[in-house]
Amino acid sequence: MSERFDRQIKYESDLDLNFAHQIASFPGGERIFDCIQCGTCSGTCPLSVYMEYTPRRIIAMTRAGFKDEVVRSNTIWLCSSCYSCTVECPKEIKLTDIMYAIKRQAIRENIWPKEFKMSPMMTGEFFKLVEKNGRNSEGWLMMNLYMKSMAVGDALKIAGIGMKMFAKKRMSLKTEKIADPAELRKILDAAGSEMELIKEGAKEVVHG
Amino acid sequence: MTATETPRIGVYVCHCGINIASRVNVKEVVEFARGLPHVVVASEYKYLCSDPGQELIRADMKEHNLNRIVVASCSPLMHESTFRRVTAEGGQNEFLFQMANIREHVSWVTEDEGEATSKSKALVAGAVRRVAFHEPLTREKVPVNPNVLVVGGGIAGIQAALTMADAGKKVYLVEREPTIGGHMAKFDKTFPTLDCSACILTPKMSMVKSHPNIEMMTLSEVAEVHGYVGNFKVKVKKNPRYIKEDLCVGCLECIESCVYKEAKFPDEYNLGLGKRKPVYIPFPQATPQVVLVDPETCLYLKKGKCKQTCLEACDRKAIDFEQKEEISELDVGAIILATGFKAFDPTNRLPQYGYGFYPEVYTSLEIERLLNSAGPTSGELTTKSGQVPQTVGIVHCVGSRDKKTNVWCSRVCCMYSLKLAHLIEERTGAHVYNFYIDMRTPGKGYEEFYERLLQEGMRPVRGRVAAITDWAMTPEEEGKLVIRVEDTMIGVVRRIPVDMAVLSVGLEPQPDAKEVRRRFNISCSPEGWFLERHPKLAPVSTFTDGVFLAGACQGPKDIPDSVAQAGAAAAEALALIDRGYVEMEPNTAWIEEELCSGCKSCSGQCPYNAIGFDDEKARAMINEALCKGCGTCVATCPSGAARQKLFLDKQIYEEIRGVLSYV
Amino acid sequence: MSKNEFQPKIVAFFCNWCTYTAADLAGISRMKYAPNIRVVRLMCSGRVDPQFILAAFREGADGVLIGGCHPGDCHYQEGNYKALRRYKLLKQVLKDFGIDDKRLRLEWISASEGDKVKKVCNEMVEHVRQLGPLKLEPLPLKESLKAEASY
Amino acid sequence: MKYLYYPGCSLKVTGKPYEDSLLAVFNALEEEIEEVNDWNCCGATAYSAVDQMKAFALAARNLALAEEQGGEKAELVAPCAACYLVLNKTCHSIQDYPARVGLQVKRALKAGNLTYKGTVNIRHPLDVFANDIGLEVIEKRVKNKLAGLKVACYYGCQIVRPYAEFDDQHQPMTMDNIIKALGAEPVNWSLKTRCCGGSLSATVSDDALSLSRILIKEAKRRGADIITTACSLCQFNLECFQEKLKQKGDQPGETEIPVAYFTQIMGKALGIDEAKLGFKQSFMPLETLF
Ligand SMILES: Cc1cc2nc3c(=O)[nH]c(=O)nc-3n(C[C@H](O)[C@H](O)[C@H](O)COP(=O)(O)OP(=O)(O)OC[C@H]3O[C@@H](n4cnc5c(N)ncnc54)[C@H](O)[C@@H]3O)c2cc1C
Ligand SMILES: Cc1cc2nc3c(=O)[nH]c(=O)nc-3n(C[C@H](O)[C@H](O)[C@H](O)COP(=O)(O)OP(=O)(O)OC[C@H]3O[C@@H](n4cnc5c(N)ncnc54)[C@H](O)[C@@H]3O)c2cc1C
Ligand code: SF4
Ligand code: SF4
Ligand code: SF4
Ligand code: SF4
Ligand code: SF4
Ligand code: SF4
Ligand code: SF4
Ligand code: SF4
Repeated sequence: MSERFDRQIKYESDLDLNFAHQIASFPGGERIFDCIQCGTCSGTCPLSVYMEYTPRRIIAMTRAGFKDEVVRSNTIWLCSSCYSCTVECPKEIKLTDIMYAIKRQAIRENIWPKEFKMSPMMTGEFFKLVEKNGRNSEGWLMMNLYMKSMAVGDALKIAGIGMKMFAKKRMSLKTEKIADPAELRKILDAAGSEMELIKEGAKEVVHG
Repeated sequence: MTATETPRIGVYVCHCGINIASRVNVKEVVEFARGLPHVVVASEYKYLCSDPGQELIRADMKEHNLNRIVVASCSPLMHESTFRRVTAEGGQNEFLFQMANIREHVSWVTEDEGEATSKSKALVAGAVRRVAFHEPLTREKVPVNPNVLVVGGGIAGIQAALTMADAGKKVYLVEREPTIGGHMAKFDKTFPTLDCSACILTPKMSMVKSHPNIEMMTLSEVAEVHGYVGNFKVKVKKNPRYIKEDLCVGCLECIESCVYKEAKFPDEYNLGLGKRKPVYIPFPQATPQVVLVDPETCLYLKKGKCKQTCLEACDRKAIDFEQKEEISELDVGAIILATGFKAFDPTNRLPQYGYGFYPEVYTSLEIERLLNSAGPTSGELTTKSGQVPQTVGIVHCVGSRDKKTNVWCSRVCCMYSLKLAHLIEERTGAHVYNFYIDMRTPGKGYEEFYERLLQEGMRPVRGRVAAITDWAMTPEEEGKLVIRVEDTMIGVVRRIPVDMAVLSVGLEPQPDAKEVRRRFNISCSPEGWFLERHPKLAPVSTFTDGVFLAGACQGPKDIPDSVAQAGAAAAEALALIDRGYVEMEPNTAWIEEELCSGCKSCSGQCPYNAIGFDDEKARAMINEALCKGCGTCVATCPSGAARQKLFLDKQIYEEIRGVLSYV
Repeated sequence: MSKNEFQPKIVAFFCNWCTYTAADLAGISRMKYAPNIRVVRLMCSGRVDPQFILAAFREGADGVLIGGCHPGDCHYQEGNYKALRRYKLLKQVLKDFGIDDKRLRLEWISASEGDKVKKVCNEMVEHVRQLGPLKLEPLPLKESLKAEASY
Repeated sequence: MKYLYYPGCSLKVTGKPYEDSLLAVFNALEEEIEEVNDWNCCGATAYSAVDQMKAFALAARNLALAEEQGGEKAELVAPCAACYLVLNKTCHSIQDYPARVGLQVKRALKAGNLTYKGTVNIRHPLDVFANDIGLEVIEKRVKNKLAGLKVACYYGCQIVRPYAEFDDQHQPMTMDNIIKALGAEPVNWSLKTRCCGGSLSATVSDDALSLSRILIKEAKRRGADIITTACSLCQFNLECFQEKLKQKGDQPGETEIPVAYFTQIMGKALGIDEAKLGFKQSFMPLETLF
């Protein structure tokens, strides 16, 4: 049997029933339990056409504890943070923030669909660059990214645009920097880890 | 008994099943009560308002010779009258009674048992101390005027008016539009039976018109309300129709011969979908079947210059351009409000649906008019470009179940959307989609109607429409409206091109609901739905005695429910009238002559001009027939001469001491 | 809330038509709020004699709350305006007596605002808790009332 | 009033013409504007995906700097949509989640010897032009009326939602009204705020491309001569990938249209020298349009 068919049914023991509460405890996640599964978010989402699970399903699955499926899905990486879902949701659920929260979970767990390796990579590069210099240098970011992730041919095709950008003086390899990046790092360190905050958050009364 | 007799107080603490007992330690409260001054008996019971509970009190009164009763249970607004009656049945004056509210104000709002018990004790102490100072009072009986006022001539108002008129009461029906009928008159068919709306309604409308006991006042609004239960004085303002209603026979000759050869003004009754002339009739079965002239568009009324061909055409000489606004005064004993609802207007409020932007997006109400054989297209449904639509999308929950518009479910739109789907399919052969979040069909025959639609091939898509747009992705979509929605049953987003989109708009309170409720001195929810006294105990009463509610003004409701509620409101009004009198709460004020210094501080305070001044004696005096018992003058009097029954200063001081005497 | 925190006693004068009904609604809706409020029902906020408030303070209240219908909504047309006027005067008087005028609060709460009852009561209790127990010099009292109050 | 200016990383490079034209227009309208000293990257969308707290702290440093420089009630102009959104979101979150965000941000800033009282007002240049300076003033200053030019105003997703209050989220009109004031004709279309895929163009470029295609085709279908944007990422995305769309098989002309910043168009109408407006830096010639 099991060679030909995978088990589709879910037992409660397969699921992480605490996952939704964890998501709900992040700023922005608090209304996740209000969802009426109307699908407005999916309908309005410009990227839902490509998504493995529509935003509505992400909410339903998160609520039901399908954590593995959710953090592994391509949905969170396709989300472009356009906030359409957030403004259209009739229950005022901040879906974009929930997508972020799940994305962070995926990055923490180091999982993502392989065709999306670019996204966490770009995010990581960006993060490093800003941590180092306080500013992003778009030229460098692009270069790093394409060198690391793309087949040479692809890189060249994109580079076509890149070269043109350089020619038009709209791309440069000059490093942008703030005066004292170390000071900024102090701020970032002091901001602390968000996992600690989840505990505090449970106490906070959310307005509106 | 007299006030000087030593108080012998009985205290009764109610469990209310577990409503009180689960949070308040009732035994402890009873124990505590036993120790309070003048308390002779204190006991507890599971349900004090039940028959055995009442009997317990009555029996104790006899056995222990009690002359004061305190019940600690629910809100006095719930059962004060019950226990006053019990006190009277036990042989004492009904006002030698006081209630402590340990349910609504304690057990239901307090987390901690200890705190709830303490608070209960404090409230009981307050009541016990207060009741010791109660005095026997008598109620005044005031005769009730047997006439009734019904405001709003929709199906609810019509039903209430007919019921009361059939019972022989004189009914004034005030409707602000030129015709009665309300929303129902606009529909072609009604769910779930698909009866013809006109076939049910128009006979009722003409019955109203011809009923000897009903005085129908259209184009009229209530301007002022004075008085109180049994004796309201109401001012009604009637706007000029420019037609003598009693002369006009509805031959429509005047319309025919108006100087405007073509109907060119948007017709309000048809939501602008049709055109009318300055002189017109809203629809052929309008009641009264009388034309009206619109002062905004009639040349004569607006500019003072017109050949007035209408005048010549009328051989009944019914047209009267001299008509002015008229005020009439009515005396009535009871009032029924049936002012209905307003359909949600999606203009600018849900721009993603493109209403007012794309011509082929309609509201459901507009479609009702287009499907109506008496409507602007005689029941023919075509797009604005004159085509018969081949696909139609009906969008549910427009302006409902949405925190950004209205949070409530409007309750009727799922069903009327199914009705419209059926009618559209029947008239045009179009494929009809219904886009819904949940299909709400709870009612007799409603689920069966849904099943029928499914069998007829209606295309259901479970998903709230995200947007209606006009940009095409495929050749099939060119020139059409595209509905973008997640088919949540499948979990994919679909784009569905349609020729016509119908927005199933929800129900909202009337925009002037807040002014109206103020005029009638009743309450409403923050949104504007009129507030019933209690959803189960008194669903058609309000907090103002003698004012009742019927129909959708109280909350979204379909026609069967509106009619049922109208019947209930009529029954309540009839019960009031047929009793013939109301017993007034004896909480009026009076002046203790010897104490009055004649300072007149009180006289300006009374909103009802109940306070006069006896110049000879240089003393104030209160006309108790006019006093409504607010107590404002009492609070003002520096000499303690003004006093209020049931709310004597000493009673209140004792209550204050009592509630503060414990923790 | 911890047990050994100061538990203020607050007397609330609620009008029958709006605020008392709203408090009932809070109950029907099972909203939980601080237990320190003791409601005295009057027909109208206009009935609140300033002497009641002084008496409440004298008898041990740490705070007094008055609840009436919103302006324009008074069941008796304008009793709430009268209440407002007296309230403003009284605030001044309280200051003269050395009582922090935050111990007295007036709120308009309509029959449908159960949630506002909860909010106002909680806030009031919190404010008064911060002020601490009221310590009073003996208050002046109307002669005529002394007799009645000496029961 | 003196405005503070937060350029963000992209206005210094990819969006250079946006910066140049924006400052030139402020200048022409005689409004003072001054760059925030030592500003840092706002964090864009990527930062929130790694650590929400650090994202807020990063953005808040700019708010603190602005408050320091501009005093209380500083008006901070953020032209890039992502910056505008992130800064706005940070302000809102500090207020809406006083414990989890407000307190944490305070603590973090303290480590960098900064404080933030919460008084900075984040403004988009569209809002400033239309609502502070006013359409009448702009109209009066127009030197070259742009009669006959049909413009598709594209706002992108992040300017009008979810925090901005100056315009409607579905059918915004601010840019349209400015364009009208310049004498040009804004076309009526319904995709003004539909996502162009900007933040995805580097990572999942194929999908992002199809989003831009939808926008460009629809703008052309409505008869637009030019698309105008108010965000450097949108501009880049809509303009620079047109070539790639052709490689993917789009017919010549099918998805070709000039894409300019609204400030470039304003600058042109106000009579500013094209050299100061970065016209030369466009992929598709702008000069011929006017
Ligand atoms: C599109 C649509 C389709 C529907 N289809 C159905 C259906 O098929 N079956 C069904 O059961 N229900 C249907 N309903 C619901 C139905 O309309 C209501 O149940 C019904 O109309 C309620 O009746 P009413 O008398 O309470 O209110 P209304 O019909 O709104 O009547 C109120 C009347 O009061 C008048 N009025 C208002 N304010 C004042 C004032 N201040 N002074 C004087 N007069 C005033 C108004 O002019 C109006 O005539 C539908 C609703 C909609 C929107
Ligand atoms: C499990 C459950 C939970 C519910 N919860 C709620 C709720 O929370 N809120 C709510 O609003 N509604 C609730 N309801 C619905 C509620 O029960 C009904 O609305 C309500 O009981 C209807 O009242 P009734 O008087 O019409 O009928 P019933 O309560 O059925 O009363 C009919 C009475 O008539 C008597 N009788 C029957 N035939 C005869 C005869 N031939 N001769 C003499 N006497 C006869 C019966 O013995 C009975 O006493 C619930 C229903 C169920 C089943
Ligand atoms: S729009 Fe909101 S309520 Fe509807 S499915 Fe999405 S998250 Fe749930
Ligand atoms: S924010 Fe993400 S999930 Fe939401 S609509 Fe935009 S792309 Fe889709
Ligand atoms: S008297 Fe009131 S509290 Fe007691 S059982 Fe009846 S309803 Fe419940
Ligand atoms: S006003 Fe005269 S002409 Fe006109 S409908 Fe009435 S009776 Fe006929
Ligand atoms: S007065 Fe003239 S415009 Fe007015 S209804 Fe008569 S004919 Fe028509
Ligand atoms: S009745 Fe149906 S369509 Fe109307 S609001 Fe409720 S669920 Fe939506
Ligand atoms: S109690 Fe109120 S109504 Fe009665 S006389 Fe005094 S002020 Fe007038
Ligand atoms: S206020 Fe009191 S003392 Fe003065 S006139 Fe009125 S009743 Fe008499």
